[in-house]
Amino acid sequence: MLIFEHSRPGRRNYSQSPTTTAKTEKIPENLLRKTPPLLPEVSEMDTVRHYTRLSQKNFSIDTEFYPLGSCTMKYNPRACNALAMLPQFLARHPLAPEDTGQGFLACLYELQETLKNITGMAGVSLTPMAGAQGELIGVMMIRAYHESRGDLERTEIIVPDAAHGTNPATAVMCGYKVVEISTDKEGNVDLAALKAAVGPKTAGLMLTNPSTLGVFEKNISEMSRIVHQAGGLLYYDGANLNALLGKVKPGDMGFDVIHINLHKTFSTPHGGGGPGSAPVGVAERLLPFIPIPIVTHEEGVYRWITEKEKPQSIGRLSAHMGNAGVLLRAYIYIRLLGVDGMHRVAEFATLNANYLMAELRKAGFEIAYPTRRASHEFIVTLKDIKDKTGVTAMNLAKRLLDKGYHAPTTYFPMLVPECLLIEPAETESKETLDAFVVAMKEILVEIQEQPDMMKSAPHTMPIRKLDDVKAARELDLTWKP
Amino acid sequence: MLIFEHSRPGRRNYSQSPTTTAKTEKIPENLLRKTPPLLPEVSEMDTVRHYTRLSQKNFSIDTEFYPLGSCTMKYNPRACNALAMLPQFLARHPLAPEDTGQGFLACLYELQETLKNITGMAGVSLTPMAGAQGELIGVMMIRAYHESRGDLERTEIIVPDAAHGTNPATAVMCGYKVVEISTDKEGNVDLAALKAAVGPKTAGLMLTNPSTLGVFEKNISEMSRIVHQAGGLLYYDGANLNALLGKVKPGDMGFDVIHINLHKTFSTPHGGGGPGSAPVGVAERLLPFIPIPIVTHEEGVYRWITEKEKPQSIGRLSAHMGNAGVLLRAYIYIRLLGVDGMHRVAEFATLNANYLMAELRKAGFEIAYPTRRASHEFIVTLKDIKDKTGVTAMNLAKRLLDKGYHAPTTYFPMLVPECLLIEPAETESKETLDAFVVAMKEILVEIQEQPDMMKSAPHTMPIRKLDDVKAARELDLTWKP
Amino acid sequence: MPFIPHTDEDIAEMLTSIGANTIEELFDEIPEDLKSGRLEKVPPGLSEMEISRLMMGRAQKDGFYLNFIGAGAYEHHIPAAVWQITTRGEFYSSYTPYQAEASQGTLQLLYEYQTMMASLTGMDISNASMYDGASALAEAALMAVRSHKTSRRILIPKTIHPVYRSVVRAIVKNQQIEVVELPYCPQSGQTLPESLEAFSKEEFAALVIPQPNFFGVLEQVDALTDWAHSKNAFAIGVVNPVTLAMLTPPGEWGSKGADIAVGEGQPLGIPLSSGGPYFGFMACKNALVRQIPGRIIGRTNDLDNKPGFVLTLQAREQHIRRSKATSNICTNQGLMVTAATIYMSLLGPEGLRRIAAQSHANTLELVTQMEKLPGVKRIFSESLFHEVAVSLPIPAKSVLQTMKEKGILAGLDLQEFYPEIGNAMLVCVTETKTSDDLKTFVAQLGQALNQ
Amino acid sequence: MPFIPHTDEDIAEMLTSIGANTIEELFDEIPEDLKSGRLEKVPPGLSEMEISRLMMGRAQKDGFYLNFIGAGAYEHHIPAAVWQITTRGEFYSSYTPYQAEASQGTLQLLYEYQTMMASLTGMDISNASMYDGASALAEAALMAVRSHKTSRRILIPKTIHPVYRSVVRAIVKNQQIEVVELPYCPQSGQTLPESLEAFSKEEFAALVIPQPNFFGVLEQVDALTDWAHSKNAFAIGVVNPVTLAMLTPPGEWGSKGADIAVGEGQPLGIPLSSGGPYFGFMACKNALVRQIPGRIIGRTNDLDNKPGFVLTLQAREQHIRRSKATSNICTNQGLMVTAATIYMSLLGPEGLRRIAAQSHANTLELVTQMEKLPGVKRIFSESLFHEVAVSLPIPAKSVLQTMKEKGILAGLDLQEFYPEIGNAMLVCVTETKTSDDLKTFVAQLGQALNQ
Repeated sequence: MLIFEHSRPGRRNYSQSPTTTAKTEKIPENLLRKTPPLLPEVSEMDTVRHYTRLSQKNFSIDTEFYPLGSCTMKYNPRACNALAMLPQFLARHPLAPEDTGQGFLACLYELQETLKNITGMAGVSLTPMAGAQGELIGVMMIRAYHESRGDLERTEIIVPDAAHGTNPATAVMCGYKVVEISTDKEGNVDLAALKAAVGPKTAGLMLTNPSTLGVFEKNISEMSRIVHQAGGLLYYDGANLNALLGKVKPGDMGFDVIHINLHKTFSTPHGGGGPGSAPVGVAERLLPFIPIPIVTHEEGVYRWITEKEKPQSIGRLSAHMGNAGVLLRAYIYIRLLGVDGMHRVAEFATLNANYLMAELRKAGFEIAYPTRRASHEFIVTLKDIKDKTGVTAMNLAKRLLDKGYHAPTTYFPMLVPECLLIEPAETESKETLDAFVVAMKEILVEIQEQPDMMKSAPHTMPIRKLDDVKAARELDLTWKP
Repeated sequence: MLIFEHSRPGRRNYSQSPTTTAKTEKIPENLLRKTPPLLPEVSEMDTVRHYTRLSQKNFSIDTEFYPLGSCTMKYNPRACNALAMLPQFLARHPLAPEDTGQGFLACLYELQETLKNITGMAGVSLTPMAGAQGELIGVMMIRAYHESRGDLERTEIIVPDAAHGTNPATAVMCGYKVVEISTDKEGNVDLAALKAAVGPKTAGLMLTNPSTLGVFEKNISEMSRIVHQAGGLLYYDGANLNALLGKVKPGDMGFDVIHINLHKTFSTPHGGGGPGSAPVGVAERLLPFIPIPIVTHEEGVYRWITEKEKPQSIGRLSAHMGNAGVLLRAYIYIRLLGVDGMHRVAEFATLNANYLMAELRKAGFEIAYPTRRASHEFIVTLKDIKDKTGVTAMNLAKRLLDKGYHAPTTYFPMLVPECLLIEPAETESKETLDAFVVAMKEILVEIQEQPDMMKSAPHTMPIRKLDDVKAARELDLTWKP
Repeated sequence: MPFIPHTDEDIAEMLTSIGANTIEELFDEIPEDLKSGRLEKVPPGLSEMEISRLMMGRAQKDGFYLNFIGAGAYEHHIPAAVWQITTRGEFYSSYTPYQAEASQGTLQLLYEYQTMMASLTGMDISNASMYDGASALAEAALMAVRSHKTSRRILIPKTIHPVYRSVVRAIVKNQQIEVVELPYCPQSGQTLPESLEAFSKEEFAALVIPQPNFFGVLEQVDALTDWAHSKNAFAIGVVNPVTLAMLTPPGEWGSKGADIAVGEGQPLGIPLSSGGPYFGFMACKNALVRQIPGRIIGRTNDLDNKPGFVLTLQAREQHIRRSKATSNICTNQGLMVTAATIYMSLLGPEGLRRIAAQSHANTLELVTQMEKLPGVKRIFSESLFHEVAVSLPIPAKSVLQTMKEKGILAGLDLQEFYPEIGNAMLVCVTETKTSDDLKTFVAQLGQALNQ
Repeated sequence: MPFIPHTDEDIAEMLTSIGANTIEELFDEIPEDLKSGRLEKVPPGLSEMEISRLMMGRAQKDGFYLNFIGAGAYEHHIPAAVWQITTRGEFYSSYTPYQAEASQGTLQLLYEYQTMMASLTGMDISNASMYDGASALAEAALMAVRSHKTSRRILIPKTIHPVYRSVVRAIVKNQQIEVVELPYCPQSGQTLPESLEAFSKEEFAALVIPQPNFFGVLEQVDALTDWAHSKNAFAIGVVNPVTLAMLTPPGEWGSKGADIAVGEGQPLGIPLSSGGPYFGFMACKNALVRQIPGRIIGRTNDLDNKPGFVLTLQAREQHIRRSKATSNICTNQGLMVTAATIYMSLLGPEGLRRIAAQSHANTLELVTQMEKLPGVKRIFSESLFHEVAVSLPIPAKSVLQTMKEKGILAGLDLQEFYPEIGNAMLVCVTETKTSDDLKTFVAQLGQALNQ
């Protein structure tokens, strides 16, 4: 039932309606709304009941295990939420003077410094509001760099075929042509293809490491050399930083610019699809181009760096300070982890992934890159199963929902057929992983014994399999009375 | 799965463990615990996940309609919770000086004054921590009153047979003998029985009005005269005050002492069974005996009244100030309602009850007191249905759970066979009542067509019907490893 | 009409169905002379925005202090998860779990709570909570008398929280139960087993034993428990649950263990909140299970033999037994117990032990530093836990007043409850205080003494 | 090891299963020379208690002010229910709803949100949100250019939020899109339709129209929209959603209505929070549905023909279309939209109208009172909504500084963005201010001017 279906004309929440005083300016008639908007007219209780019930129809980290590759679904500490929502933080206006926000600015400054240290970059800007915006800003800086040198012929960005879809989309948004290069059998970027692709048109290479195939790009130093020698810059997509946290700094791998998905590695909430936050880090030569606002610190006083101090900056990408409250949550998380905790994140994310990979292999699943270590994630392919039984990766994913597990990422990266990209994250216990393996084994049996049941999964969710084609063909995007 | 079953030896939450410094006094060996207590050793995430999932197995006002007679399950405004949990209120120590709690004490003082006005009593004490403690305190004051006059022969408390079980239990806890009197066919106390029961041994009469039968005790003034003439006092059980709020003051009906269930009439949360809170109000002659602490107000300063100022007080019934945070919630609720809202509570609670009674009667249900107005609640009896089909009130109650409604109160009051005591409360909308009637009609059909299914209800809950007898016979009250 | 969803149309349709013309008509059974008319002193309604502003103003007025008062209510860090989960609507707004199938969340949680509390106290079973520590002790006294058959007398030491003693007195009084007080040793701060000699000829239903006692001092619980049992009296332990992570639980006191353990549950994740809501706990030996008041949850099976949870032993309770119930108690403190259970799960045995150990260490550190000030002395010689009574060269009242103005609530003036001790205050330090806090305390105390 | 649940036994068993001796061995594919060793600048870990103390201290340092700054972010009362529900774990910690069957809660809520926003803006459809208002405007510009085919030029008035103009410029720049600025009338504070005459020979993909504009002034939206359409350009409305409860929605501007509406969603229940997270909204006519960026939820049926909700039109998105996507946008601001949807449900059309009306009335009241002070004048003649630019006899900077010391943030200094206006500040009053607040403001302003 939609909230609108609880609505009755004339019903309202009195305690949420201020009394209005008479004073109004004569606003011209044509500027005044004729009919009220279609907002629900429901009681406060009905609102609370409706959305509480809706919430219960979601899977979430707080209720289920989410082995969702490339998404790093780890525990979101409740303290991060509570402390980022302290009333003074919530009440502060973004344009309030700096001296009314020294506590807030101190957190941001320390976050900048910590991220610099973790990534090995020379500067960090916290402004990007999501991974995709971090990428956009990163590539904008690459472009600004080349332009500042009068190097105007560089029109191409190289992207491996296994990359996240945002990488090529971003390059295009920055006016670049995308050159895709292939991956070898071991899951590494094909060095020969890279060598063939680089040249005077190369603005840069965008790369995730560990790659979306769940393996560490062994030739990264060589790749860095190739791209830099061609005059290009290296962009690090920080989507998989969790696998390397405290182990390898992107700066040390030769990257010139990086974005960091705080909602992955630093455990800010996914919130059903946002808000994200993706600070960018840059090497020395990109420092002049970094976007503002940035916090600086002089004699015990924190303040924003202004446009005037950064005349070559690519500018502002949000109306204020990006997703400030998300930054606070990441800051708190980092302070809770501390240096020791930070080093352990990658270790235990990697331990969990390799253990789960080993156990699933023993259970009879086919691992896509069996000769490689899993980083914090790995790929299972159901190609054989599909060929033999017709059961697809998607069918398996849906069946897992029935068993109380969120599905792994399916059909990504696209170059592995019928794939499941599985990332357990470090906050899950061995028992949870073991229980997941049991469920996967049950499914192997079900595939053999009840393939039809498998193909029509899920069976115990609030809703059965939905018709995506109808959704796209007969668009129903808003409710009509 | 129990939380203990997620536990592993040696696991702990580092962020919840303070570092310990070396300093310890030499505590004698025999005073030190030898084996650690059986608390779960689980991660923070597992705790969050376990209790979040558990919560989803509950019905609640925030998720379901609760037509639970005598319990007044109305909406618990979220603002009451948020504002009672402001950090300064939570942090304040109960023994902190009064001048560090003027804001808190102001709320309590105003709550006392408002409750006096609403109930028509001369004094109010906020200390009782639940309805049953309010009753205990009320009867203790009755006893203290008689004793103060040297009137020591009064050893009996009169209680109608329809009363809440707490009434007789309380009287006994105060050392009284209980005299039960009967109810007439119309649901009123049998006046003849009352007259026969009163006498020089009568300490008092405990009464709920409207009674637990859901009807207004028409002869209340006459009853008051009878009891008072016999030298007894009148005790008002405020469980059903919601039906009269802003309409009739218990003080005007002649009651000498009253308790008010804040978790009913003033919408403080039920919390799965507490904390309650039940201020007591007293008429002039009981003022000297009222329990402390009480807040008083002099020249803009609030302070506690001390033992010395109330030498005849029955004393203290809790270590501090009763359920202070519950009192704050009630205070906020009262301020949100305001005088107009207050008057409307009883009106709409009564409208909802009479409407639902009318609709269920039309649907074919038998009303226990068909000639009477419903107060805020009414009784349906399934005696006929049970005689014909074997389906009981309990079966119907369980079947309602399947349909997404909490069951009404069943088998209370005990004098109506196979009864359902139904109280919709004022915060439910007509559509919700209508949908409930539809469900009740469906059940009438199911009783005829599928009596066996009815008898084994519920069918869609997390668990099927539980074996109460086994629970009581083979006691399993704690988990053993 | 706040919180009332009825539209004018709804009202008209509903009245038609009922067959009434006005809502007022529905009150026609109430005699006119009883109707009260308009409430003259209830203020007009506020919007949520207005009441928010009002309450935030009052909260800010009350402010924050660095608190060193304990005396029965203890400031501990409460993990953020505790109340974020506890205030979920499904816990916050659910009713007493009478309908077991629709209440498995609350019921299972309470079963887990009972398990934790029974283990923490070393007892066989626990109920699902009482109102607070003081009333739990009163109920324990009643329970002992009910079970004892021959004596209606209870021995209570003066080292118990003075208000607990008042509450017990108030509650048991009307049942002709006599409360006898035991003196304490002014040197050790303990109830000396020797002091019991005076009562060796008399019969008692129970001896109450606090651990730690009101002064923060550890009692000789083994000797006291054994004395009670030698006299055929029940031993009732009154304990702080956080300290039980380190201290011997009542169930292991003496040769047979105490029979009943009660106490204030507040230290387990409940905010100080000017005194409530808190919760009392009560645990006991198996032999007493049918005498324990309050709700009890049991595990059983459903029709499919799947385990599930129900309220059990309801035959003891008022709604079944009426005047023959073990108590008139009807509610427990469900929501508080929800918080406490989550708190204990988050802490675990080692976390709770560290809370206790660090509170203990901080208290020792503070008293060591305080004693360097002239005229400040620890009063009692016996081991203390996380509270300490210190004597002062001037009245505590003025010291406390001066320190309050510096933002420090330094402790409780012992004058009111124990005038015989002289100038003294009771100071509590929990794990929430840093070494800087302790330094600030000592510095301010030094200044306050010099004024 | 905060948040890592592994026991030593677990680790040993897991390594055995993997066939490795140490965890470090799992990193053996990483060249040794890349390994970074210990992070030298990350501070040691804090317990939750310690970080709580630290953050509460910082929050208290920042304090509370009586705020009259608007300029794109507006202080409104947020009902307590909004964030208590929004921060429920099932909303807070859930992922993007790609698995529709396990995400019906979020998906249905977003469908409801789309319905509310489409109606509020008078448009046919809405996406499921953008990052913020500024970036939403930039995306609208890109969308207009994509749809227009022949022009890559966008007309933006100077009465738009100055930072929005910067953000648009930064984002569209690399796609060879030209941004042309329109002047405003210094008397009325509006973008005059007459000023468009200068551009009558040129081609534009879109004209951007703010309502109310940055000065709080109402623009002549009908004439501007019709001009755009007469030039075959798209009309993009930039609106404040709260004001739409009273003002004509973009979909009804001029004879055909604007084509795209965007804006900052923050006023709908999102706290100010020093600037974020907020959310942008974007709604448009049906004709543009396949050009809109971001997530869109559609209603469809399941195998049993029961209605359900899914992410739809994913063929526009980067994870399917990669370099051919309508945008690189991947996340929306899901949690913020959750809050906004609950906010709009709690307020309803009448509640939201009253918020708007009372904000408007309060602003008029304040400006009336302010104008009684010598040298204080409302700058622009045209109707305003809930913000007002006032000229001051002395630099705004010093006035703001003085009032800040009294706990009042009186407004925004217009000097930086509009130096041509002289000594002036932009003041916003919402429904949160009482008449006492307004009196305090005027009294303090009077004093500040006399210093």
